[in-house]
Amino acid sequence: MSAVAIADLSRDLARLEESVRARASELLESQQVRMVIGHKRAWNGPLAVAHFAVSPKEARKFAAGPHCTGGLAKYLLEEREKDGVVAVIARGCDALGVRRLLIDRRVDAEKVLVLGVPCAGCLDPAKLAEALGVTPAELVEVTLAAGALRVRLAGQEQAAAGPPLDKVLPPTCMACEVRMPVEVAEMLGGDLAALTALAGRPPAIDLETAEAEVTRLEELSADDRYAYWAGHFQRCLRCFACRNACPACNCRVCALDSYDPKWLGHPTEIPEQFMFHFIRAVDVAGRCVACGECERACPVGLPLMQLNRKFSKDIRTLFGVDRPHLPGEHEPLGKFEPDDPEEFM
Amino acid sequence: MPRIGVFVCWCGSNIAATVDIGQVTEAAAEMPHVVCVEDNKYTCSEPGQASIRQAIAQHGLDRVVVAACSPRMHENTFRKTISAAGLNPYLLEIANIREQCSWVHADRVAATAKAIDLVRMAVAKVAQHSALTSSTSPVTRRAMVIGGGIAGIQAALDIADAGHEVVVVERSPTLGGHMAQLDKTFPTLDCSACILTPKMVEVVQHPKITLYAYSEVEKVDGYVGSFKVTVRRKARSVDESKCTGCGACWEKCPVKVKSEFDLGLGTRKAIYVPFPQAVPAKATIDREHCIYYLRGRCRICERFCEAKAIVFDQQDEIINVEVGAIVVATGFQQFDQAAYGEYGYGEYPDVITGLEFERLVNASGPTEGKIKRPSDGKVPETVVFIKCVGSRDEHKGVPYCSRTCCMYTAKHAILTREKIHGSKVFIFYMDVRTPGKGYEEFYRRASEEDGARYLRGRVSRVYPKGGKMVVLGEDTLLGRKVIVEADLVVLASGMIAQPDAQEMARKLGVSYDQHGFLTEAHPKLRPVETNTAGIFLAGACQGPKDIPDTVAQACAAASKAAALLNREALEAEAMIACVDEARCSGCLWCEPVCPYKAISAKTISERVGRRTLTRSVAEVNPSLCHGCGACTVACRDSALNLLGFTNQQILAEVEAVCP
Amino acid sequence: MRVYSYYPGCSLEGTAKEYDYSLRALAPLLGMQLVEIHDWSCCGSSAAHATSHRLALALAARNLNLAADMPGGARDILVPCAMCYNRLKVTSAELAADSGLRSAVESDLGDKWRGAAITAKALPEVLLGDIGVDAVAQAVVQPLEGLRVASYYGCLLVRPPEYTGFDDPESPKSMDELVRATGATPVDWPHKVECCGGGLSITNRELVAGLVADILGAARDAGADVIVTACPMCQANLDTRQGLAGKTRGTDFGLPVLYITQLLGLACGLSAASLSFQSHLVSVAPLLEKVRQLGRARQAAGGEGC
Amino acid sequence: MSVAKTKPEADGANAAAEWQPKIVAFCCNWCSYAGADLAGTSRLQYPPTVRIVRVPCSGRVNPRFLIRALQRGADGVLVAGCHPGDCHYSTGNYFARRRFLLARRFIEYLGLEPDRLWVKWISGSEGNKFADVVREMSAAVAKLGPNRKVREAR
Amino acid sequence: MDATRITGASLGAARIPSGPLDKLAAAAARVAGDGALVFGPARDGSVWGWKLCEAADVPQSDLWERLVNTDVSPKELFMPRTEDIARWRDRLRNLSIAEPAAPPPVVVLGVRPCDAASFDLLDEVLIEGPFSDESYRRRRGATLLITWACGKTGPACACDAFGLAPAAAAGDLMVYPDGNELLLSALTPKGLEVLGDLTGGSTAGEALTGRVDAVAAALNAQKTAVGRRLALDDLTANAAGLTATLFSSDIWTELSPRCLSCGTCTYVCPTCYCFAINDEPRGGDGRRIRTWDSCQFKEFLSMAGGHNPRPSKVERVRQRFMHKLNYHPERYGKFLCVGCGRCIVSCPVGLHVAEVGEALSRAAAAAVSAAKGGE
Repeated sequence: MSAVAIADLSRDLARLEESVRARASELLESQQVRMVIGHKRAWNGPLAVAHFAVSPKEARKFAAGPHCTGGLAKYLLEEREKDGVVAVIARGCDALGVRRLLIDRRVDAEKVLVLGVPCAGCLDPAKLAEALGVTPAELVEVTLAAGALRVRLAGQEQAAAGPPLDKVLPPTCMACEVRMPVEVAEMLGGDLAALTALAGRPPAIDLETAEAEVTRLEELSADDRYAYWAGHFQRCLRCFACRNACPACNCRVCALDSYDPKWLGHPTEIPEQFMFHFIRAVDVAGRCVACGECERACPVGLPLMQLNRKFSKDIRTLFGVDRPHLPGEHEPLGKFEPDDPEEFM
Repeated sequence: MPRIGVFVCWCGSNIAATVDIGQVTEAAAEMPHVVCVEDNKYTCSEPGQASIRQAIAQHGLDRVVVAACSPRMHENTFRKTISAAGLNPYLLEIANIREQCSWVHADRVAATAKAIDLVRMAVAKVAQHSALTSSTSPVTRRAMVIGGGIAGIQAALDIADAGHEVVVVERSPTLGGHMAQLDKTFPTLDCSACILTPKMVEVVQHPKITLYAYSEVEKVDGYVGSFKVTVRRKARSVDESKCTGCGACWEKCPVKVKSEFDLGLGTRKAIYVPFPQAVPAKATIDREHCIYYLRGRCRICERFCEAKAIVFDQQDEIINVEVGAIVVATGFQQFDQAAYGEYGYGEYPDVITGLEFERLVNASGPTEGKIKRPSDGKVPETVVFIKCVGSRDEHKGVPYCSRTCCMYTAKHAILTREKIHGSKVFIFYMDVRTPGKGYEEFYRRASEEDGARYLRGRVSRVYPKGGKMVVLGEDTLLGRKVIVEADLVVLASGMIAQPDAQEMARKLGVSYDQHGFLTEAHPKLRPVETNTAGIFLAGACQGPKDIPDTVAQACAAASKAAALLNREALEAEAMIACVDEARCSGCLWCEPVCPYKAISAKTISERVGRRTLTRSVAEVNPSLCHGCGACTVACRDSALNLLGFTNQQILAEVEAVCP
Repeated sequence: MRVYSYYPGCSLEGTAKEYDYSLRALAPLLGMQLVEIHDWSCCGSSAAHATSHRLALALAARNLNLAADMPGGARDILVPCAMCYNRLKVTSAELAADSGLRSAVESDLGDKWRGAAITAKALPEVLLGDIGVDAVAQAVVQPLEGLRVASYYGCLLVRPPEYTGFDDPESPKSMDELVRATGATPVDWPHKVECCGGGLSITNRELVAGLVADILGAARDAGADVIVTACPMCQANLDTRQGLAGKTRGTDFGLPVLYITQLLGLACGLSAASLSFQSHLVSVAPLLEKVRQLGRARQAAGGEGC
Repeated sequence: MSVAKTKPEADGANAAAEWQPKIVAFCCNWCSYAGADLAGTSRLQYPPTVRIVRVPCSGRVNPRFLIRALQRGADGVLVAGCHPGDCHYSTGNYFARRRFLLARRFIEYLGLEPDRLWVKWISGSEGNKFADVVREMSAAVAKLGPNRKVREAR
Repeated sequence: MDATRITGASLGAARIPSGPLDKLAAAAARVAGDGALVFGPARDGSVWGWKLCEAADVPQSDLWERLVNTDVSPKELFMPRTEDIARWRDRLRNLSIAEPAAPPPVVVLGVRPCDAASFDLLDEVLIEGPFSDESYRRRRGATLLITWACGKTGPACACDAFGLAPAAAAGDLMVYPDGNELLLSALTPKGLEVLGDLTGGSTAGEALTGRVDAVAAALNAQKTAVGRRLALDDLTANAAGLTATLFSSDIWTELSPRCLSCGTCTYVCPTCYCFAINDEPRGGDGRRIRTWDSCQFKEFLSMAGGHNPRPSKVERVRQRFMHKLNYHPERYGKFLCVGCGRCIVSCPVGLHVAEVGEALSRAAAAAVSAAKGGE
């Protein structure tokens, strides 16, 4: 990416933000939609939070850019019982999340308007903090300006140049294949040359690289692998943030909450923690949209995407379905082939 | 709280010799909810059953565990027993301590321990049982036959003769199918049309049969006993009720079109009947070629139709038919010879298929029965037949044998030798397969009496040279290369599934194999049924078949359908899937895993707060569900459960394995 | 401009230099840019695949890996040689299908297999599928109308069909279409995919002479002025053994055997020198003369000169 | 029955010698359960390690049952169904195959021993095969030793 | 708010060098009682939590210079995520019930003042209130709490907004960083015992307690980043009588939509104490256990029959913050929040006590001025 393109990029992000606000205002003003879901700047810290605008005035708060982390699709689940159309400002992962809800028939297609936005990736505050040698909490403000990120830290008055955005993206964004969202009703910012050029580039890492950690774990001894997962699982608080953030976890009654049958016992000891994470991962297998929300939401840093990726890797190698979450592919567990492999049968 | 009685069987010494019955009864007495434990020498004997009935009354039992032989042996016996004592028959569980314990273990201690575990599992499961009942549904006493070839004709006649109404749907303008195109039939060499056309006429004259020709099945809803079929009656542009089939129209029609019936070797008109004996003998306008439809002028046929039957603006008509059973007899199509580039079919006019040969040799065919080669009309002196073209060839996607080609090639050889004096016939073959009454004799007649030269080997290439077709082949028995300069080359084409067979299968909800042939429910024991109750298979839609086999299968399918239609009502399974609507997310992930199309979406209303909302949930049709339970695993929310094998029951059993 | 990674293979540096030269000369005219794979090595055909399955796979895999690492990104490889094409296709397919084989080959290479995304393409495949017959026809400046051309595919270019798949293995048409694009007439003849005996050209000359004579005879019977091919082995064999073949049949076939690129080059106005006709054993001169005459005749008749 | 007999309390030589694995087998009613019955009627002997849970079809077996069995103290889980193509319900075993292909790889990934899960196609006529599978699986699971990784403490 | 929440009266003081703390840990363990377990901050994966320290791996004092606070609060040392209430065995119709053994004594080395204060809040509810939680009481009674005053505040810290301060005195023994040395100040007799054990009986005199006060005052003068922005005065000053107004405020419908209904805030929070009791039967046997629960879970108040008094996020989010910022203060005179900032850091959607507190405080001010205007 040349320097010129980056200068354009920061300008493009500003324009994108403006067009998001304008389009949202227009839709709300004309009452074509009841609500627009997007991001706005958070009360504190560098990131944005979800924002639910029901009036043109509130639409002025919308933000766009690499600080807009946090999935939006799942919120539609709570709007499903209300009348009227809800618009979502959707990055690629949000659009796939909406698609997941539509395929799972959890949301009416007529009641959703997906407004796609090109995405350059959403920063991972932990990575950024590590790159700067601080803790994530010390990040106060991050913008994408000419050249690279600009970061203001706690206790500083002025923002300073930070690392390039590419270096502080979470792995899901690195491997993202939908920086230009798919299956959207309309694109906002589709005319922004620098941004769309960046979003249109192939993923920074290919599938195999994205799965490098899975491969590494596969190569450990069984006991080391057990120690790895047991070590993580014992930390699990059972807060269910992973489930609640996940667009594929959209059941009316979650198996994890069910008393009858009681799939998951209440003890938080290791055997039940394995059951918890087994059920969660198996139930999203083949349905995961690779947004990484589960991992992002986890307050105790469980590497949950390594469970999801294991399934996507195996589904690819066993059943030849590369990207079950993308349009045009089949859902691998609602079907079979008579000549599926029989490794141990 | 459940009140469970446990009845441990000695089975004489069959169980008692290896399992310590006393220890088992002692242990059972400690199990949760068990209020009564008894043991019997032979629980299945009348005294044994009586003791169960007594105990139910005496202890107020509401659930029963019998620890004895396999449930596959006596589950029904004991269901009747407890039913006689007033319990729902499904409040029973069998602990299999004979086949799966006493008979397979010698160590008394270990076998006793295992028997106790098995009883504990049964007790834990039966505690979760609930009373089950099965539903019944009425039967619409009418059948539909899809396809009007010989299979469909035979099935329709048989069902109608059994006294039931039949609706026949045929997509071409006439009955007859492939059999109508054939000349003679093996091994008797009787004329195909002579034995077929009377049956075609019988169909339209039968008071119980309604024929919808030039019609297609659009959609199939419903289930066994109560199918709702949507049929599209395509517009013929001719009023069937008025057309007399006099032929004035097609005599005057100025447009000549290649005849599909003659496989392009002859012609027909734009208004036509496919062949003279077509049934129904009603004309059809081919709108793709009719000048009026193309250019808006002509209408000559209308002028000459005395019956005033021509209706140019006729529209397709959609009709709905309710039937209780469906016989699928949609037939086959010929293998596409273009897959064999080395034989040059389609490029060289004198390379033809077996079915084309049938038309050439047929007295009512384009050459009036004289074998003339298509390129120049010359009578061929040397004819080469190549067998297994589109059969037994994995590389072309057809690994199977088409079953008819050996015999019809022998027939072609005999006919060639009969009709062309002094002709030479060469037949390249891989094997000669003649499993049928009179078949081997027929083949021998071709090779020995009629002098057809059978050469064992494949042909590698066919190419033209100086007015001849050079056939390069091999005689593997002599280990020699063979070159034949032939006048005509006939490819014995295999049979493949209809191009839209999979679409038809999906409409019907039946399965199909990797070649597109519809699959029978069991290859040996249920050869004409499908996995969808009430849908039966006849003829080549299920796999390649000759006429005798097709007719036999059609009769079988008809008898199955008739047996079904003879019933007033159908009783459904009791152990079927059910939906907990409060839990169901309505995602319908269960739908694709159901082999019986038993699951569909339905809309329910519910009160939420002060509002009434509607949402969609899965619904199981009890008449279609067979109780396999695949849906329960696809259901992440556990909204689907399988009665008799609920999640709770299986979990309880698993829990009980390791106390 | 379509960019391809270019894998010439050893023949195109030796007996089939004219194939290489003519292809490189032709490529820009048809909108192709060829970027030669750096440090390419043997494809694993001939001795390798006859003696060691794994060695043959490893050799091909190495080249596919190199293609995957090309600066500017992984692209389809254009493989003019039918044998090389065959080896690379077979290797891609076998390594994709068998993870055990893949890890064996990886250990032989001491390197990960990265070639999964790379597609090797044969020349007719590229010209028809990517460039398009219309684009080829547009590049023709000197139509070869009146010339009768027998396309000879040989045994490897279109077989086995489960690996190659771009043309009918028994009755291929791709080169015929290219011939038609030049304005020449493709002849229908039976020997398009018959064996030329190339593998035994040195060890069993008599047998080969017979096979070559059959092929040449069939082409001549079909009225061909020239044979075109896309295989270095076929070209070399039909060219060098033509004399011997003629002797066994008591005739002089006099049928020049050109690479398809040479014929296309001729039609696209490339000079005879740049197409290296001088290295052929069967003289191409009469053919070139015929082309000139046809061109003059056409001009005289007021046909399109350019 | 004493609980201690089947419960691996210690690694002591005696306990180890006495310990036998416990295997929960989910057998489809139409093929594998019938196969197990045939093993019985044929009086084939196999180790008393297996406890059969009868299910209508291997497609009924939820992978969650596998973890539950291991939690509650099973040392191995066998899922047995009709051979591919022979399913009584035509397709259930194909779905089971997909599910358990993934499940086995997944438990292996979680660090459990994959050999604690076996999936076998056993027809109603394969009493011998049923007995063989139980023998082989008992030996294989015995070699792994007691399941400790996800077994709950009592 | 109560000034004693910040300045505790020192019963005695001592000075030890910075560096290894094994002697302090050992002394505390001895005072805590036989078999005492010492817990200290430890990194687990990418997260800081609490780990049992053997003598050899007691952290050094510089840890508290680097680490603002643990990501997971130390409350699980007193309220385990899973704890047995009883186990039962049903044999031959004889039911036997076993209650768990008494918990071992515990030393918590180096909790921050906010976390130490959280135990005082919990004690008021769980021990001093009308109902005494037996299990919690036993664990708290067997605990010795060593509190580490904050030399600097973190970006998410908000103790000063909630009436506390970076060196607010709480626990049994306070540790203040003082140059290259550590000042120890005993707040309870147990703390004094530790000092005695550590110094061989010589507790320091007036001079040292004076130094303690000076150092504490200096540390307490620090303002936190959040505290500078967040003034809850309107909430504290006008809280009484505003419950109904705040309950029906619009802020709940404005703030709650983004909530994921996960339990993160409640589970990282040192002052949230909701729990669930469940039976885990195994055949005839079983255990009755207590586990954490969260008022943010949809099912938290779900009743048999399907009724849910707090069916949507508006009610649940309101419940949590009203509890922290209004109901609890009304009853106990203190916020049920110590400003540790964990929810600020951990909430996946940035919905935390600072933002809500500010909004609520504004709502309170508006309500008050509206009432005044009405008069």
